[in-house]
Amino acid sequence: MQYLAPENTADAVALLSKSKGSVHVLAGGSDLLVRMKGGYVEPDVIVDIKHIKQMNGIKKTADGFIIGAAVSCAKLGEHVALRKAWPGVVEAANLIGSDQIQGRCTIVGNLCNASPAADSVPALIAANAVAVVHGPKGERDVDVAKIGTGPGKTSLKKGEVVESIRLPARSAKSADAYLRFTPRTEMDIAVVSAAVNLTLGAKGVIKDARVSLGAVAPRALLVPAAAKAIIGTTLDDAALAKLASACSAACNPIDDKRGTVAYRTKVAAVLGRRAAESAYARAGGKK
Amino acid sequence: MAEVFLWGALRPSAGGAASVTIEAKSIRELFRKLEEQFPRMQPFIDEGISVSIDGVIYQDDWSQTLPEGSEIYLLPRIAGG
Amino acid sequence: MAMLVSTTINGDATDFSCEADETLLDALRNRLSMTGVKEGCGTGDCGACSITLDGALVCSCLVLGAEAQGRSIETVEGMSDGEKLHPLQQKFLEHAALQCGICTPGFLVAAKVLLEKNPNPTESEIRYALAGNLCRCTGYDKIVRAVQDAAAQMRRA
Amino acid sequence: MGKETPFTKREFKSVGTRPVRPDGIDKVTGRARYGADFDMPGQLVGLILRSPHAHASIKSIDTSKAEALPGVKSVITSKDFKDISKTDTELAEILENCMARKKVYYDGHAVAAVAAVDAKTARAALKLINVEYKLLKHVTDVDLAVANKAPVINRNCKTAGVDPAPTKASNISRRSEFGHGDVDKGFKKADVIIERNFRTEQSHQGYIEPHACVASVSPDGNGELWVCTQGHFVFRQQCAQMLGMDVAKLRVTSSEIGGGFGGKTHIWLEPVALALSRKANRPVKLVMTREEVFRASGPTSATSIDIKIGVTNDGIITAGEAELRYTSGPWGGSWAMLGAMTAFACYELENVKTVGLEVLVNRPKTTAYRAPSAPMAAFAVESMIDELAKKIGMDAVEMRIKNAAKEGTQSSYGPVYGPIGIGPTLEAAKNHPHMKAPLGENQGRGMACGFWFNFGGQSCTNLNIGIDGTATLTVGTIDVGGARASLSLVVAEELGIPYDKVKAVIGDTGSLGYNEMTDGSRGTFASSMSAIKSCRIAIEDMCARAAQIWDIPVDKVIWQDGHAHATGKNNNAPLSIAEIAATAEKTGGPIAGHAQIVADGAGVSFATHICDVEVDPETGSTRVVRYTVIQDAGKAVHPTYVEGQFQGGAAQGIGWALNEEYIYGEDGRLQNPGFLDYRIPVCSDLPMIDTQILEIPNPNHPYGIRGVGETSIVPPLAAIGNAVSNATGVRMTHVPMSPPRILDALEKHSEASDEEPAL
Repeated sequence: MQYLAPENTADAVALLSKSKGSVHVLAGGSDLLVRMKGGYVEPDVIVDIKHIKQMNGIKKTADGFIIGAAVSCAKLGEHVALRKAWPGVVEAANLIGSDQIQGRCTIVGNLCNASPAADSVPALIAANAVAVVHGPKGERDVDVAKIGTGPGKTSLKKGEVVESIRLPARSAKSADAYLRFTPRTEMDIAVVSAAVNLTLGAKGVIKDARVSLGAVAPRALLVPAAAKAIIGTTLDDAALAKLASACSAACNPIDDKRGTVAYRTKVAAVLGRRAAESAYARAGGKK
Repeated sequence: MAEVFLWGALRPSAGGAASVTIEAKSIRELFRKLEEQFPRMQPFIDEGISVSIDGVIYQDDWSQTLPEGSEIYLLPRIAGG
Repeated sequence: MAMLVSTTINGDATDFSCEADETLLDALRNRLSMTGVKEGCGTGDCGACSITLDGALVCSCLVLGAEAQGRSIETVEGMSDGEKLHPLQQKFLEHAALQCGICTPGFLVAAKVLLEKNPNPTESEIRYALAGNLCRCTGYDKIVRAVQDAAAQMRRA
Repeated sequence: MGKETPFTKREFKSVGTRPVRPDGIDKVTGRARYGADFDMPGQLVGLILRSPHAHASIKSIDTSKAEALPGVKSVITSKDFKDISKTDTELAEILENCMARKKVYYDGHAVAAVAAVDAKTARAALKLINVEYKLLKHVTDVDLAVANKAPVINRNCKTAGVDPAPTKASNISRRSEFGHGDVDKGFKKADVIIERNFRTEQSHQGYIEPHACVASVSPDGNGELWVCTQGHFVFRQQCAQMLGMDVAKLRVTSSEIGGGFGGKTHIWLEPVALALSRKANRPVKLVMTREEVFRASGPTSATSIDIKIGVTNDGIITAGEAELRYTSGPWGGSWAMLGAMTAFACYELENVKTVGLEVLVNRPKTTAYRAPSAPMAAFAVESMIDELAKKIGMDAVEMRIKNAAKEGTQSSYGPVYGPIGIGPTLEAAKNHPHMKAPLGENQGRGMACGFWFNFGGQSCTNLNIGIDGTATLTVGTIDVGGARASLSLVVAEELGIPYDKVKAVIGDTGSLGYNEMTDGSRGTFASSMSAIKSCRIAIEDMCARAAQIWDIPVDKVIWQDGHAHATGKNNNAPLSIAEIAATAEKTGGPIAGHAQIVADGAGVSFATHICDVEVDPETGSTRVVRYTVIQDAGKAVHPTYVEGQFQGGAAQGIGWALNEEYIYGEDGRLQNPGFLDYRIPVCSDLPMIDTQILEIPNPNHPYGIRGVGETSIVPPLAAIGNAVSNATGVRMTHVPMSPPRILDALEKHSEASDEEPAL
């Protein structure tokens, strides 16, 4: 196996495009090294992106935030402005694994690992985040919802790498929230998860909303019907009930060691409702 | 003479009796006589039988004496974690 | 293909060679005989192999040896200052915060990072900060108390 | 032994204090050497090939390609072990589990092994071994395994304990029955009878250190084994017999042990390492991965328990009856029997009958896990007691106190109890502030009792007095969690010297006679008994040395406060151990005390636990918010480590009660062999665990010591079940009480309440 650590995105793309055999991008390694340990992958080439400058920072711009692909989730948690603007995205990122894992793992890694239960993905989808993808044919922007296509599968092509994630700018009355259900308090994989991102208009009426669910389908879902249920409301009980049933209706889960179809379908409604309440309160809405 | 109580699985080898009366002064003598009188008990003794004398369980020490009038219970050998 | 990696470990310049796909945990244990770094799972789920890498708390089983090039590593072996134990080490002993002791190095490294960031953590903060370190013997009670006591002592110092 | 050194009431100076453990600094600095922390020069890396199938016959194994790979030094299969099934069935089963012979019995069963110059080569070699399997029908569920159409796992298995002996093979390997009185008559006297089925899933000891060993065998039949074990003497004896080696020629050194809880009482890989080493004529290191630990070492039984209890309206239990089915893996054990013995042991019952059925399944071989089999039985019984108390409108603690066994009670497993602690732990629970603390919304409080036997067994210790009067105690029982501290305290007490003048070491198998394993809560109980005897032998010798020094008859010398005193009318100043030791050369040579005993009379142990839980009614998630353990320790030698045992056992029980379980797929393969999905409690899952130590002396130990290690895992399953029931109104009958199971039960309950008024 070869370990390569390029210093800019172009070199990374070149290495990824030209290398033969099983080629893997290494960011935090918290998924890749586990798969290597289990013998599920045997890379011929590993391209470590942590030495690439463009991938290593969090930038606040007029359009929002640009988060480099190699930035650890711990660093997201330490970024005060990001935490203030996108509390849901940050709390999702900070739920991945332990403090030890946090020191390594990245949201781009979480996205590209394409697990249906990935914590940060529903939050990023609800946030309307965009992945900046570099490849042999240049740069393109991709909705995060379109990166994962199924368990372990992405839409990225040979030679492509995500350089950063762009989060939009926030109005004062916007907030997001992410909740997951796990049997343990920490160190666990989401059995089901929900992210809600919303913006309030006058009198606490929800002007805009996005709702996303994790671990209830082959990939994280955007649930427009759930968003529709609360837009134009002040998150009254009827709206919450509608959102909850829209969440359950959107579920297409499997029975596995972590949960059952029935359980996931039921709890998706509960988490959708609770996440909406949390985001609403964060945005300044009063009930 | 001592009345020796048997746990359930041992009873068939003594013809179904819940207890047997044996003249024995020690655990060793008890086992020897049990084997003589009830040959079908031998596999159990080989596998390991604990002897409770007045509520104190002896797993290994066959030299223990059986005081006159004491309560004697045979139990399967116990394992632990 | 073996690689030569130059690092600083517990303050000492240290070179080691390792395979490209070898974890830092394996390199520390097998190449440098630093067996204070324990392997409980090899998949980042138990924290027994916790170290710091340029100050960040990580599981060394989820780091490639090659990634340590030019970086600074700290392990339990570097915690005491000569004869003087780190307050956490001392309090773990006094509170009997270890039974079998296999998880102890990882707990000590993680707790040290916690107290550097947060010198006065609540019980709940300690519990969440140490959630990546599994202990099967103690039920965590005495570990949490030892960390609280060490934190108090370090605040006084 | 008890009769030689009977219990005497005394004031203790060292015993009961809380010094720092002697092996502590090594463990907080990373210096302590565990199983995988040891290397031998020229050692090879061993790896094991394991079956991906739950049940299959092995048609052929072709190892030729692996053998031909450069760097591979030995490859073994079952052919490299003699078939000992005709001479020693039990040992043959242990060996067959280490290396499958004709069939694989579970996902993870070892079929071949390699030793190579490095891990990479060994991994490559495993891939070159070609095993041809013929798949067989499998069964992993305990109740399906005893059903009519279940595939028979082992054609040689005929149910033992049934008269007349059956002729047909079955998956029930043993039937064990206990009890007294007449349960039918007893039930007739009952005002309320409840009958239920309880199930518990298979859990694992979950020690953080995987199994590891380094073996070195020479062509002349000498060998060395460095191994992480709860019992190196047992391992030596069994490994030597399996390999056809002389026991004396195999020297086993125990490493520090990173947790065992019963899982390291059993041999899983050591014979493989020895055989690889013998074939290669080089040392071989074999370390399990975490996945291998889960797939192929020591889980506990999954169970299904049918239970029926009757009570009068004033709370007297008139009869208790249970059939307890315990899985045992592919071979029989004695796990169901222990469940049947312990189930009702807390109570005084006129009529009781328990039947234990050992059930073979295509799962890894079951081994002991801390008070093996007792927690599942207690889950059923203690849940039922709470439910019955509720039904007759009696307080659950009061009802237990009313029925608690006491000195003179005939136990449910037969013998009459001596002085025991169940009553006092219940009284302590009743008066504990925890019992009166207010509860919040969605919270409930539960309590439960637990029993465990404890045992002692063969023990051997050497005490050597140094020239400066310090003492070295060599013991043959492994220190799994502070035994060197407690034994040093005992020696300090007995010799009358300070704790820090005692060094306790674990001897290798060449240095001492046979010792049983550290199991059955026997470590401190048995080793201390032997250590006390060693001390007393040395003291007798030191009195004789003093007599020589003073030139007076030995019967004029007495021992007091760590000194020899001359009695009568002479002016000899007392001699300290150091003074006597300083002239040992001139009075007969080194001063030592060697003792070998069978430590019987361990004294049974009881505990009562109280816990508060909070259940999220929308997700079924349960959090333990407060927990209290009350247990009888006989005499707590090092109270901090006794508390640690109480807390650790409770935490394991909490994990089992709520989240830990082996999950099998339809294909019979284990789906969660890792710490991510086999969810042992993490630090943030638990509250502080309060403890209260009771000291009801064990009359069979000179200091009154009882075992303390195991009992604490017995009550939690039921205590949590009862707390969940009190929080939600739903009776949980299936452990773990995972969120989906609780949510499901809550929904069924609310559907039922919609139809008819609740009870």
